[in-house]
Amino acid sequence: MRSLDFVFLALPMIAGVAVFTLLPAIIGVGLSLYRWELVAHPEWVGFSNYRYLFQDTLFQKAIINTFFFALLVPVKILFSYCLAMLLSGRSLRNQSLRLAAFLPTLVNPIAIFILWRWIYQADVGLIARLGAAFGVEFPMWLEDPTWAKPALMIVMLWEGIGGFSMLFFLAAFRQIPKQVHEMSYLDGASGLQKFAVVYWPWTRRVIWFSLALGYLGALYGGFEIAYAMTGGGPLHATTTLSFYAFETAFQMRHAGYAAAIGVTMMLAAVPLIILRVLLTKTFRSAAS
Amino acid sequence: MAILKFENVTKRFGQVEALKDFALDVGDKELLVLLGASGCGKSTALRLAAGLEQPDHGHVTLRGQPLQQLRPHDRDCALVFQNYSLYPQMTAMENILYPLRMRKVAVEEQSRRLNSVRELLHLSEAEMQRRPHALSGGQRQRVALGKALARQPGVLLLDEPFSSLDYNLRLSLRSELRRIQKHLGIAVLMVTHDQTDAAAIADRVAVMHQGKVQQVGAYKDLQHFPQTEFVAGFIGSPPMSLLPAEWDGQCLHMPTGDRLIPCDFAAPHGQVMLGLHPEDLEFDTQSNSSGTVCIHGIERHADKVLITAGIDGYRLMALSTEEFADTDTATLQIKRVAMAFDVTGKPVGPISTFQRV
Amino acid sequence: MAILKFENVTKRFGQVEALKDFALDVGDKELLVLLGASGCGKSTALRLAAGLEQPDHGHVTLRGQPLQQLRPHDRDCALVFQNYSLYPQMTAMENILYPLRMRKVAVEEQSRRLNSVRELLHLSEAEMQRRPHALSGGQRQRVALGKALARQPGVLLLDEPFSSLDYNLRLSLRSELRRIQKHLGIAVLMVTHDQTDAAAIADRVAVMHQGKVQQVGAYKDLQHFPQTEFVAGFIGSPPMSLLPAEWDGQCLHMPTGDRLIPCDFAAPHGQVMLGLHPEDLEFDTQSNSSGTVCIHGIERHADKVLITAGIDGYRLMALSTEEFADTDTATLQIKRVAMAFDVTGKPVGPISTFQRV
Amino acid sequence: RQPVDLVWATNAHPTRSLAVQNFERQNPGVRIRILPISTPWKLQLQCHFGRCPDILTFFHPGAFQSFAQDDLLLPLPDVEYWPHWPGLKSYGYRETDKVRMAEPQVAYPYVLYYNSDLVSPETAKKIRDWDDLRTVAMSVIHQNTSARKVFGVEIHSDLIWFQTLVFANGGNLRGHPDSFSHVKAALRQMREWRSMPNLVPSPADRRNVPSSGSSQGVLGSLFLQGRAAFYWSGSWKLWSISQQDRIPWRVRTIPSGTIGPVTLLGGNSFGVYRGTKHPDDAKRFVAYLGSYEAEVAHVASGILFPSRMDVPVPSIVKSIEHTLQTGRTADYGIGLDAVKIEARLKDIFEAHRMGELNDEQAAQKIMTILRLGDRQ
Amino acid sequence: MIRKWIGSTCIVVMLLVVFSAPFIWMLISSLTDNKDLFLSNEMWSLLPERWAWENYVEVFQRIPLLRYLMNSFVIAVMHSVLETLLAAMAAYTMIIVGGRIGRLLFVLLYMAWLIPGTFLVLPRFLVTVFMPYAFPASEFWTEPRIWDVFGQQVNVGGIIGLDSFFALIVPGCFSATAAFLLAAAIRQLPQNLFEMALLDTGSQRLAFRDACLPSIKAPLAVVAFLAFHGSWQSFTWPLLMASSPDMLTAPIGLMTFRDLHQAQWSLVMAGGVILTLPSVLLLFFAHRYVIDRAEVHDNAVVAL
Ligand SMILES: Nc1ncnc2c1ncn2[C@@H]1O[C@H](COP(=O)(O)OP(=O)(O)OP(=O)(O)O)[C@@H](O)[C@H]1O
Ligand SMILES: Nc1ncnc2c1ncn2[C@@H]1O[C@H](COP(=O)(O)OP(=O)(O)OP(=O)(O)O)[C@@H](O)[C@H]1O
Ligand SMILES: [Mg+2]
Ligand SMILES: [Mg+2]
Repeated sequence: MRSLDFVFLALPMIAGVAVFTLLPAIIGVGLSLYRWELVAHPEWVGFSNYRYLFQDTLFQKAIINTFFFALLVPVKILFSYCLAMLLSGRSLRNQSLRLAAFLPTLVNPIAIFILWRWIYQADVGLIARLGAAFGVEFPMWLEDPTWAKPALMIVMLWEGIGGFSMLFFLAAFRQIPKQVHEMSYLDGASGLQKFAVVYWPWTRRVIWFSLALGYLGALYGGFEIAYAMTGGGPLHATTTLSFYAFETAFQMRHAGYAAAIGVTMMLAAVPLIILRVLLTKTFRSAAS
Repeated sequence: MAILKFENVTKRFGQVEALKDFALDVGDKELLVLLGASGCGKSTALRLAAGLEQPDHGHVTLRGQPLQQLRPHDRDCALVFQNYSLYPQMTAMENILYPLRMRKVAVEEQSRRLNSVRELLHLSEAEMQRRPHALSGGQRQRVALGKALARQPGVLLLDEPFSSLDYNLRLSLRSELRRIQKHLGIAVLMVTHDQTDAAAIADRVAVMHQGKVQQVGAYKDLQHFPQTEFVAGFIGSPPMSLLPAEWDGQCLHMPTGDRLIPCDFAAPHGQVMLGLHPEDLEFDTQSNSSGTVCIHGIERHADKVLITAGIDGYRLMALSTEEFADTDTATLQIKRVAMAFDVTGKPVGPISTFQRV
Repeated sequence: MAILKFENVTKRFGQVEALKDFALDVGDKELLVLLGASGCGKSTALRLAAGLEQPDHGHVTLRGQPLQQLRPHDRDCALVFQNYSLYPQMTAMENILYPLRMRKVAVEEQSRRLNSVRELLHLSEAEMQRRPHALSGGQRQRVALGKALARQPGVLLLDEPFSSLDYNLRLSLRSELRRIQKHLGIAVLMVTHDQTDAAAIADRVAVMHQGKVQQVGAYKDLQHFPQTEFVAGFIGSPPMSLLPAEWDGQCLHMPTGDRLIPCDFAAPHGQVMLGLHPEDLEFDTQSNSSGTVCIHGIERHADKVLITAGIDGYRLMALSTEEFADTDTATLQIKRVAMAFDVTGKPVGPISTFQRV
Repeated sequence: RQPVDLVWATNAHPTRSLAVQNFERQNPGVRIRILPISTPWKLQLQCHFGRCPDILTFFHPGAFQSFAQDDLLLPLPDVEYWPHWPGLKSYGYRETDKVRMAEPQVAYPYVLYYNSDLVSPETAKKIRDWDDLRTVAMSVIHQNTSARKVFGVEIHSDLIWFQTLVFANGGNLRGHPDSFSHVKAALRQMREWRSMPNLVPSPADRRNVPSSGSSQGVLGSLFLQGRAAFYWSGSWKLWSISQQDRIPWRVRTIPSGTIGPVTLLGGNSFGVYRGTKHPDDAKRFVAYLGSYEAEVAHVASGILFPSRMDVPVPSIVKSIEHTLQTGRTADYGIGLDAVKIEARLKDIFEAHRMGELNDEQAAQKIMTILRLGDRQ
Repeated sequence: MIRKWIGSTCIVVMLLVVFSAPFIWMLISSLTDNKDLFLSNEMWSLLPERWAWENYVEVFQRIPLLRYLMNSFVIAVMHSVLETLLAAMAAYTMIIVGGRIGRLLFVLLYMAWLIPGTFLVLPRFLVTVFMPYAFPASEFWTEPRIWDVFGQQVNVGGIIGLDSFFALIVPGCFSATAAFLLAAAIRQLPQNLFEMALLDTGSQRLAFRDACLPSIKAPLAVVAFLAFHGSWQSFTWPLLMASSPDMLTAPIGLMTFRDLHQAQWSLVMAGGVILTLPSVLLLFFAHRYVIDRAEVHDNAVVAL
């Protein structure tokens, strides 16, 4: 690669990632060894931030909550997959439905989460009213620590299934040669058999890819929805790791401790690195 | 007896009329080849026969029964695509057995058929355990054929089964196909755009053009007695050359300036198109008389020389067995007119003997 | 004088040795065709010549200069791929002009070359304004050729330029290529796996097998005097059949049970491989004497019959001009042995006359 | 003179632009642009890195104190005179050294609204202490015959409630020897009230938004629907409640019991950023905002309680004017960040409300936080 | 046949309702008088008594929303263009150029991909804030500038550092996900195309411009749309980076309506609708590219 090409093609990205991602990451790791209230000067505390993580019940709660939300990822992917299958045709109806399914992704999140809060309202909310009409008594969704998580999960599902993962699956479906569909049709496969024979082999990788993306999303996400819908409550039942880190950094102004939380979050991404190594291996061996 | 029958089928895709009044019979135990240029609707016809598409008009009948009334499952025909006829994630054996399993064929019967297919197609046990990507192109196509045959179909539909194979493989696979077809006594409808394939194994050849069957018959008949201009210009390698002439009842005025007086030729006055076999053309570089054409190319093949010439935008191709010196112009000698067509493209008979003026 | 020269080039991709001690000269104003089965390294050789890959050992020289010292840009050779030789977003004209613009050729010179290329390739003004997707396959390949020629390269490298075209187009394009090559007097190195192409236009043909050049020469020489077993079994359509025989100094013991006593034949004792031209084989269905082979297939072409037979796993192909009745076994008659090879695959000469015992 | 450009960080209340217009008219060379505040922590962070609006608005004594503590504000010695209600001092003076650093503009005492359909004014007037209030509220609930649930007292926030109860029992949040027992008593009282059905609506009973600081627009909706007898909230609601005609309403002071003044005083104040390029103009603007003239204008445009004692209050709130005299702000002590403490307290109240913590445990935790603040 | 039709129609209607109902409710809320918003307890009568169109006027009057929208738009467009271009160049380097640099880029991007965003916010803020001090004459870089645009004095902030368009746009432009998506798209293209371009032009730079970019229009559109939408909706970063009133973006401006003493939900909703419109419009016009022709190959997994 000649130097001019390098300067033009690769350098901007390398420099940008180094300055705006890797350098901050290193600073963040350094910060986790200090106590810093965003004002005055940081104070060196060594590993005591990390030590405190072990006694911090809130942090443990946040880990458990994050884990719960991560359980949603496969469900979300399953739903997106089915939706993409349902809407993969090129008819006008499907096209407009696809647009509709994309709406939740487009709408301003703060406004939409507040609306969802109203939908969940215990006495007067849409769901409660619907329940009353059919004689079902629903819990007080967002005020009940046991129900707040599922309530948020439903919103996440609603928001997530029509969005970009559906897009990925649609694109993947489009890559399946028509002949494969026809072949399975002529062979007499139907329903699940068709899935096993046609869809699975051709979308396997996209599913893995979406799972990896979804896992990262669940690990690092859940901030906006908690911020706008529950404020992390009730009783911190919806405080995810990222929300907790954010609150700690900016509301409580413990930047060092928040950085320590961030570093621990990064450790959770290690499985993805291993997964990548494994995937590359299996795909290589499958290809040769 | 026709086992598969297209009755004036029309099939449209949006603006494109892929098939127009398409009519064809595939007889019992017959190997019929559908030949035509790219995009003429060959695959569409095959897909209709397989039930993958529904005709807009007309019917496709299988053993006299309209195809639409049968579930794809119950249809007695198997289709082999050019590519992707195998599931990449299954071994060759699993691929072959898959349609049987879907049809809930008994397990002993499955293995019986598997074995017979394996022997028929000369596939080894080891090869049967491999995935398609670990098989060579020829083996892959044999497995695909096996998958279709294991179903014991009455009609085998093949869409350009050999087009991605190289010459030697192609040669052996097509003779194998012919042997199996004879052996099992099934009907085969095969699509190809390669004439050698068609010539080599077809009982009958159907030539298609723009969604219509132009002519059906043995390859030799198509070559020697083409019924339409299209067939004349299409069949043969190289095919006939087409040259217009003005017919005034007595004399054929050629674009070369020559005039031919045919011995017996009956056609309405006006323009006629002459179909000239490559063997019936001769280019003379010595004589400097009339009938001069430009020589575009000379290709020296193993035992013959192919000379391409042009006049008035028409292309003439001649085969000669003698050496031909490089030259730019030459005189055209016509030895025989294999077939002549009137303005509507209908044949008005060959002109075997004539006088040159 | 060799304009492009491969000097014992070796090229490895991981485990695969794509080229092994590959040596080849392309002479000035010569059209050399590189022929070989799929995966034998043809494209790799071409890519080396274009400078897209670097050899692991050996050199490629262009007019005596090692290629590595030149930037790909400045090299005097143009490459045309099988597909995707045009930028989809540019019109035909823009495509042709693009390399010139990149080389900062003066504008008048650009339009001059454009016009000359346009005339050379019979492209109309209207066609020049279209994008590639609006052109037919033949037009597209012509534009791609034009793009390469507009650069006025010393060597034109073509990678299977005709393989996606149908028969008629192929025919006319290849004769056009030959004409242009003659006209411009440039050297052409063309890769193909199709023998007809090679036979039709090549000055010389180089046959490759597993990364090595097997033999270089005129097509006819390759056909009649193959220097290796591979060439014998590869060249010709159909190629020679190869049959082993036991040579005891006096007698050739054939697998059919026959014994042949050649008139003059000098080879060390042991197994020899006989190369038999299809025309030199004859199958006799009447006589029930020794030398029986199984008939696998009979293909009736326009003017000849191709008979495929097998014995001991060897395939025999014979061409006969007479009708041949369907049968299962027949007696093999050898009229001539075109070439015999010893155990190492080296030719030990033809056996034109012999006695049969 | 060069035209001067000042940035004023404040909320989007219509009176803000009114004040700007008046000031700009009087001071032709000065232009003031409003920067809407959305998140206070962001301002503080940016101030530390050298970018800050020239004039800041504080809606909370804690926010003011923390800016003052970090030395981000200019002292305002030239406006030494304190014409404002005494309870607003923690909005204007830095705790540590009593330096004047901000100018208050309004005073918002907490008041008790009641629905005069459900509670007659006579009954309402008779309420003296918390037990009276409870009795009246319970009787309203029992008298309700309509299908809709009716609630007793809608309360602005647990924190307000808690603080008022502590004050009402004669307690103090810090420095008092009996603080622990006061806190515990307040918590017990809150629990008892909650255990009575419908006496206090839970957050779930109204259309709500998350509790982090922005619930104002939604609170009071039960009262406005006529489904709550009492509504205990800030007096800044007076204007908007007076604008509606759905329910008949009255207002009175919060029952004080025997101890005396317990009303909490809210408000806002303005300070000048230390790094401003035009300190004199900024100070002038702040002085204008706290001036008699400006407050009169404010009162006229619907801000009902001025911070200056010399500005007359409108007649509709005349009856509760005296609360301004005795109202006080909640302060947690020197060096403790009020914002953080309130966030922690809210957590504890929530846990207490849900029964996660009993009175003892909750009181213990509250005391720890009040003592140590937010130290790990 | 009819049963099937009814069944599919039911599913379609259900999906439509589920996906668009909150949005429609948002529309309705934005047209309700703020005073009435919390009063109607009868949820069945969702429609307001009076359509308060003036909410939309008020949103623009109460805050300089137009300026905020302009800022948001400029930032989102620039961000989208930059991110897409950078990602395309990086993808091209990774897939076509390869070599040591390609591998280095891949490793860097993969690492960047795994770092959580919340963790990065504060350090990235610090880096951006202190950036001007890495250069001589920091005053020059941070001093706010005023441009004259069609006779209007427009504050465009500093060149870099806090409160500059640079800080609002650039730090978030280096997206690993976008680079991987485009890498997957490029991997699908025939290698011949790039080799031809390399032979024609002699430089990877030009090959990228003339062979790569025109061939991946659809994936570029997808990535550009994702980037636009992400930047258009982003909240935390612009909140931190914008400090003067002229530099705020629309989502931050809207938060004004929910501050301490008065939350004007109908105005928040109206603003939400206004904020949603550009994305919806963009998608409506681009959906052929973005949804229908999205070509994200399964190779993306190998790229990741
Ligand atoms: N699903 C379809 N939608 C629209 N047009 C189609 C479709 N299938 C085929 N066609 C059109 O119908 C015509 C006939 O197509 P068909 O595939 O049958 O041709 P073919 O003879 O098989 O050609 P080839 O030799 O290239 O395979 C073509 O013009 C093609 O463009
Ligand atoms: N970039 C590469 N990486 C790894 N292996 C390669 C690469 N390019 C070619 N090969 C291998 O080198 C061998 C020769 O390849 P090449 O493309 O030259 O064959 P070819 O003769 O052109 O075949 P075909 O007729 O199929 O085009 C093949 O086995 C191929 O798999
Ligand atoms: Mg086809
Ligand atoms: Mg090749």
